[in-house]
Amino acid sequence: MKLHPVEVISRERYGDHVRIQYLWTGDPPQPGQFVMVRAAGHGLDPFLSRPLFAHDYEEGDVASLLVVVRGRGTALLAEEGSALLVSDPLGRGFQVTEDGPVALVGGGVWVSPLKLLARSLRRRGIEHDVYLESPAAASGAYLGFLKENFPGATLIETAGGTGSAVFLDWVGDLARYESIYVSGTAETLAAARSAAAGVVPAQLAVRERMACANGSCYGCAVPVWAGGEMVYARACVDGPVFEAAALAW
Amino acid sequence: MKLHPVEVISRERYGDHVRIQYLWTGDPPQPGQFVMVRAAGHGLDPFLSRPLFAHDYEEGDVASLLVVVRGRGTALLAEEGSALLVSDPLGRGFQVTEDGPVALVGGGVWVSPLKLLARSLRRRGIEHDVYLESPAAASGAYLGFLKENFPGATLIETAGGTGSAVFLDWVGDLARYESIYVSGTAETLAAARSAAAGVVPAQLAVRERMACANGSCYGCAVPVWAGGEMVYARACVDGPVFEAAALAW
Amino acid sequence: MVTRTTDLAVELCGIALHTPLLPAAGTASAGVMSANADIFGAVVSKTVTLKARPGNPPPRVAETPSGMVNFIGLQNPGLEAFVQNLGNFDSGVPLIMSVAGDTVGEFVGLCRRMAVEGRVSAVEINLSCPNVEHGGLLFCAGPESVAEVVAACRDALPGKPLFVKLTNEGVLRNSLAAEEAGADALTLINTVPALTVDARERRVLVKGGLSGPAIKPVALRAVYEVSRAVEVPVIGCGGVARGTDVAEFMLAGAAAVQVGSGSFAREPREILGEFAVYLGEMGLTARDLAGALGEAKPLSGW
Amino acid sequence: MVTRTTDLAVELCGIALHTPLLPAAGTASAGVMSANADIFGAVVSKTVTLKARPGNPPPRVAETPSGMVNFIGLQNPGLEAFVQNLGNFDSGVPLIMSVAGDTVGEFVGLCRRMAVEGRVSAVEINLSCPNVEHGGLLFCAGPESVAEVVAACRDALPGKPLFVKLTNEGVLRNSLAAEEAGADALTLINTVPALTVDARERRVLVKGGLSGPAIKPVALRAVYEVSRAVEVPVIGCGGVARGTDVAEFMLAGAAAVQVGSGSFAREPREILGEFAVYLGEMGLTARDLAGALGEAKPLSGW
Ligand SMILES: Cc1cc2nc3c(=O)[nH]c(=O)nc-3n(C[C@H](O)[C@H](O)[C@H](O)COP(=O)(O)OP(=O)(O)OC[C@H]3O[C@@H](n4cnc5c(N)ncnc54)[C@H](O)[C@@H]3O)c2cc1C
Ligand SMILES: Cc1cc2nc3c(=O)[nH]c(=O)nc-3n(C[C@H](O)[C@H](O)[C@H](O)COP(=O)(O)OP(=O)(O)OC[C@H]3O[C@@H](n4cnc5c(N)ncnc54)[C@H](O)[C@@H]3O)c2cc1C
Ligand SMILES: Cc1cc2nc3c(=O)[nH]c(=O)nc-3n(C[C@H](O)[C@H](O)[C@H](O)COP(=O)(O)O)c2cc1C
Ligand SMILES: Cc1cc2nc3c(=O)[nH]c(=O)nc-3n(C[C@H](O)[C@H](O)[C@H](O)COP(=O)(O)O)c2cc1C
Ligand code: FES
Ligand code: FES
Repeated sequence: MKLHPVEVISRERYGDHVRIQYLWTGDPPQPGQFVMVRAAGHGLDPFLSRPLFAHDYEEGDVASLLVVVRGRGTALLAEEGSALLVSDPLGRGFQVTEDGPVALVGGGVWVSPLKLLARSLRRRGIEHDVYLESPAAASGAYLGFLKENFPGATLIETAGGTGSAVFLDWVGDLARYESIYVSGTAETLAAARSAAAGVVPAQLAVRERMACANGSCYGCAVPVWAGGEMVYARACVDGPVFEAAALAW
Repeated sequence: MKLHPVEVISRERYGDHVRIQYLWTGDPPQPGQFVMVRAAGHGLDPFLSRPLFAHDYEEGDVASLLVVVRGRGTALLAEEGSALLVSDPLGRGFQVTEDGPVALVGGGVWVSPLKLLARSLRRRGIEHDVYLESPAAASGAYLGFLKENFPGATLIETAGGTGSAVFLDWVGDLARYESIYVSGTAETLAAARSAAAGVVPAQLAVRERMACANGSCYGCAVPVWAGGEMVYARACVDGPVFEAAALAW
Repeated sequence: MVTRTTDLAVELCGIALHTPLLPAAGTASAGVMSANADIFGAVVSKTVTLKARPGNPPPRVAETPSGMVNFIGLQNPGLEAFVQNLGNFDSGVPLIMSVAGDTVGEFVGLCRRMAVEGRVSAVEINLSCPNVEHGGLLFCAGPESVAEVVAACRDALPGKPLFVKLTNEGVLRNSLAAEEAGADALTLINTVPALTVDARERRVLVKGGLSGPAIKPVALRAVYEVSRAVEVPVIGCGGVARGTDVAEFMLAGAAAVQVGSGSFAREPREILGEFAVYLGEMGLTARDLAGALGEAKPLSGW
Repeated sequence: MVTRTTDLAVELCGIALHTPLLPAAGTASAGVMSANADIFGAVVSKTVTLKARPGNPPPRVAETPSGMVNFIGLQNPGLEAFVQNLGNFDSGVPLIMSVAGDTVGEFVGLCRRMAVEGRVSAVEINLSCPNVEHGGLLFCAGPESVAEVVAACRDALPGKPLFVKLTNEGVLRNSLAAEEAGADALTLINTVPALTVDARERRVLVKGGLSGPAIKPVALRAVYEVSRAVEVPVIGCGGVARGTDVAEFMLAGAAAVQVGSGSFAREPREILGEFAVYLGEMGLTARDLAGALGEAKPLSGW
């Protein structure tokens, strides 16, 4: 996998979340695509690069990522002053219809790709509502971040740290939307998928552990329906965004 | 092995050599002792710490190391801004007689421990001559370093990058010394050992690859004579300085 | 582009390779291999089986210290679907087909098909898979089953070299058995059985095969021991991630070298570039490395 | 000092261990073990042989990606010299003696001697050494030779637990054979045969055994498979370098855990401290980890 050394412009902390901005003059990322990232100067430890959604991409060639530190890999990426190596944008992102209104539903660090998606919808004049999970335990800094970055979004308080089906109730009748775009916790993905079934086309940004990120290794398997049969698609090239109806969960 | 985070005061480059100075308030290193060092923030890659001779130790708790970059381990240590973890001084160094004159013979990065040895001899008023190899290919910066750090030393030009027996010829009749202390290339160690045999007591600072550096692993084997039999001593606790006559080379 | 001032060419069972670097089976897609045909001496397909295989349920990969564990389960579309897309491999360098079966008969069927496929220069049989006729023991579980499948494949593949890919367990006696049964080259080694555990989640992460730099010393040992015991060429595989790794394998006795997981962390192009720089600095060609390995010596010169 | 608010105590063959962490044989000197008696549940001696062994010529160690290769050659002063200095091990925690021989008879002699040595709580037989009566094949080369030596040792060591230390090659069948022959516990795993090469010097660096984090997934797999197949406790060993590694081994099925090369890179004290913090955060005791391993699950929640 070809990685490019990039110039990191800023690292801003919002509670547990870190927004990393870097200069990017390569192919512009599409909403729902991801990049492979590693910290420079650490040789091959950790061994694998880390997948992160393209969070935003602005005029002036500023790309951003939104990261939650989980283990050593993300800790090194978030570390102040650490130089980054970043791939081209990868994978198949959200396939956006020309018709609105649509809903964007997200939670946790997985709201990340919805920012770029909202920007793209705005640019194309497609009406959209944004619903974001606001966990009771979330820091004020993170909530501030959500409000600033998703102006007009409905923040829905959920108990516990992770998403819940209750969250979807708040979104209300999904039939009023042409499409919904979901990137949230495992619970939210599952709940959105069942709520949307037969009601509205839904696209889900899913995650699976990756190694090559270029379709070579078949490591990032996601079960999907193909001609009535369950087969494993690859999150890195066939996704990470999948039609909810296609997922064989 | 217990390692202490230390404050690095300076890294100065002299050609291929780097002098690293750090604050040290623990046990003062004895001439010929070494420390285990690793770069902080790199987890367990490289896996093992690197042994380096105590180069100098001054009033004001400033310890120094002299390093030649060979591979990744030394490159990380020499890297500007890299934080270091350093062990206590380890091993058995030079055993200094009370009588002079003595000779210090060295070459390459292995001159390192001779600086602290010369300081100690000076402090104790023991007369000593210093002979250092000055390879034809050495940079001016390194030669300047040698002249500044070993004032009054005789620099002996040798062809090729490494020591040679010719070097020892220049030192002349070893019988005029009470003792000689050698830390140089493999060739210099071997040549000094044979030149000194039966003429003058010689102590050699030897190297062997190390893992534990505390006598546990028996990795750093050095063949020595013990009661007429060849046995393997451990460079890390029985050395790194050995009587030349004891070495079973 | 790797500079061609350094001579990288080697020969493997009569196949001219413009570099000694190959992709390891199952670690490079046809697209990735085509894009790298200028740096790979040959390309190696993912392991293909007679019938399509769905592969294992996720998670299939997990990181480990200097390596990774995979549990892919030979996901592939099956022989016929694969052969229909052989055009994907028209990249200008030889194609080595990796195949595997559940029975000796399946291996034979695959080899027969490859024998008549003009695009295929050699076949690599992957013996790290269960032999359903023998209670699910791996084909490479012992020298007898290795000999049986190799001899049958050798017959079924007239006129083309047969490479036999083995795991580390029992590698020396299995290699001898494979050579005796007609193998033209040995590919060493496949992944090492391993397990990863997530302590916080208190779960198995992945139970599968370990690859990457972590296993390089194990693979080097296998190549070293086997290349000294057999006449046929050995293809080194396991942990290659830097140019000097390629040199280490060739010094240890490999005629060519495969890169697998290392290409996930780095670009094979960079690895081959480093290897060329190494050769340039040493004033050597790739061929010079064969048998140029000296004995260990202590550091302080005795 | 590790905080004692967390319950770290475990039990191994009737021996109470105040922590589950032990040093791996041959990786901690008596001095280092005494200085760490407050954090080691028991101490394990370097492998002792009947007669003194000089060890192998240097170089004996080389670094590898996330690991190291050693070629020490069991350098030790021999049984009698060792026994005279048993006082070095009076550190207040049980002493497990590691022994090895060239013949079954030597193993038996060593066990007999240990049976009467009050300071010794258990014996760990190191079967990764050549059996000179069988053409130099390792004792752990196959289940028959494992069974033979284990049964003989079991007889020779009345009243004390016998731990059997095995390598990864053939670990499952060898473990079953050892248990059948009377082993009270299994220590898994010893180093993995490996080779390091210095490409610039074009030399072998060290041909020996691989240890360190690189082999952790291999050791975890061995512990996992074997602990599910035997009744006796398994002692995990291989690549421990962090507190969560101890937890991973215990989750995989280990009753106690040894740290070897990891203690060269870090302090065992730090490792046990991290393990205690982990347990505290998880609200668990060391004993709770046994059998608490769940199955793998995909990331996106299906
Ligand atoms: C397509 C894709 C897009 C992603 N986008 C983002 C993003 O925009 N922002 C972000 O913060 N993270 C994102 N992730 C997750 C991110 O890649 C992981 O958090 C990261 O790899 C963990 O690395 P680590 O070394 O910090 O943690 P590790 O030490 O590897 O693991 C620490 C913990 O995190 C869990 N974990 C490991 N990998 C993942 C993973 N892929 N997803 C979820 N949990 C994981 C482990 O189970 C473990 O419990 C994305 C993952 C994928 C596959
Ligand atoms: C007691 C002792 C004291 C030492 N003092 C110093 C010192 O004061 N200054 C200094 O610069 N170096 C010193 N060394 C050597 C230093 O430890 C090595 O250069 C270093 O470990 C190499 O690490 P690396 O990762 O840079 O190289 P690696 O990538 O490990 O190896 C690169 C090259 O260096 C060679 N090499 C590896 N280890 C050593 C070694 N121990 N000695 C010599 N060559 C080696 C290898 O064979 C290889 O060709 C000392 C070694 C010992 C044992
Ligand atoms: C994701 C992945 C998939 C693999 N698939 C195959 C395969 O289909 N056939 C095969 O013979 N080996 C397969 N292997 C093993 C590799 O070809 C190689 O033998 C092993 O990974 C060691 O090399 P490495 O350390 O360079 O990865 C696979 C390895 C990985 C990591
Ligand atoms: C330097 C060194 C010396 C060793 N000596 C012995 C020994 O004497 N007896 C033994 O059974 N194992 C010995 N081993 C193997 C270790 O006890 C352990 O099984 C192996 O190193 C794996 O554990 P680790 O990865 O924690 O080091 C030695 C290992 C090393 C690194
Ligand atoms: S990560 Fe390799 S196929 Fe997707
Ligand atoms: S380095 Fe371990 S005994 Fe010297």
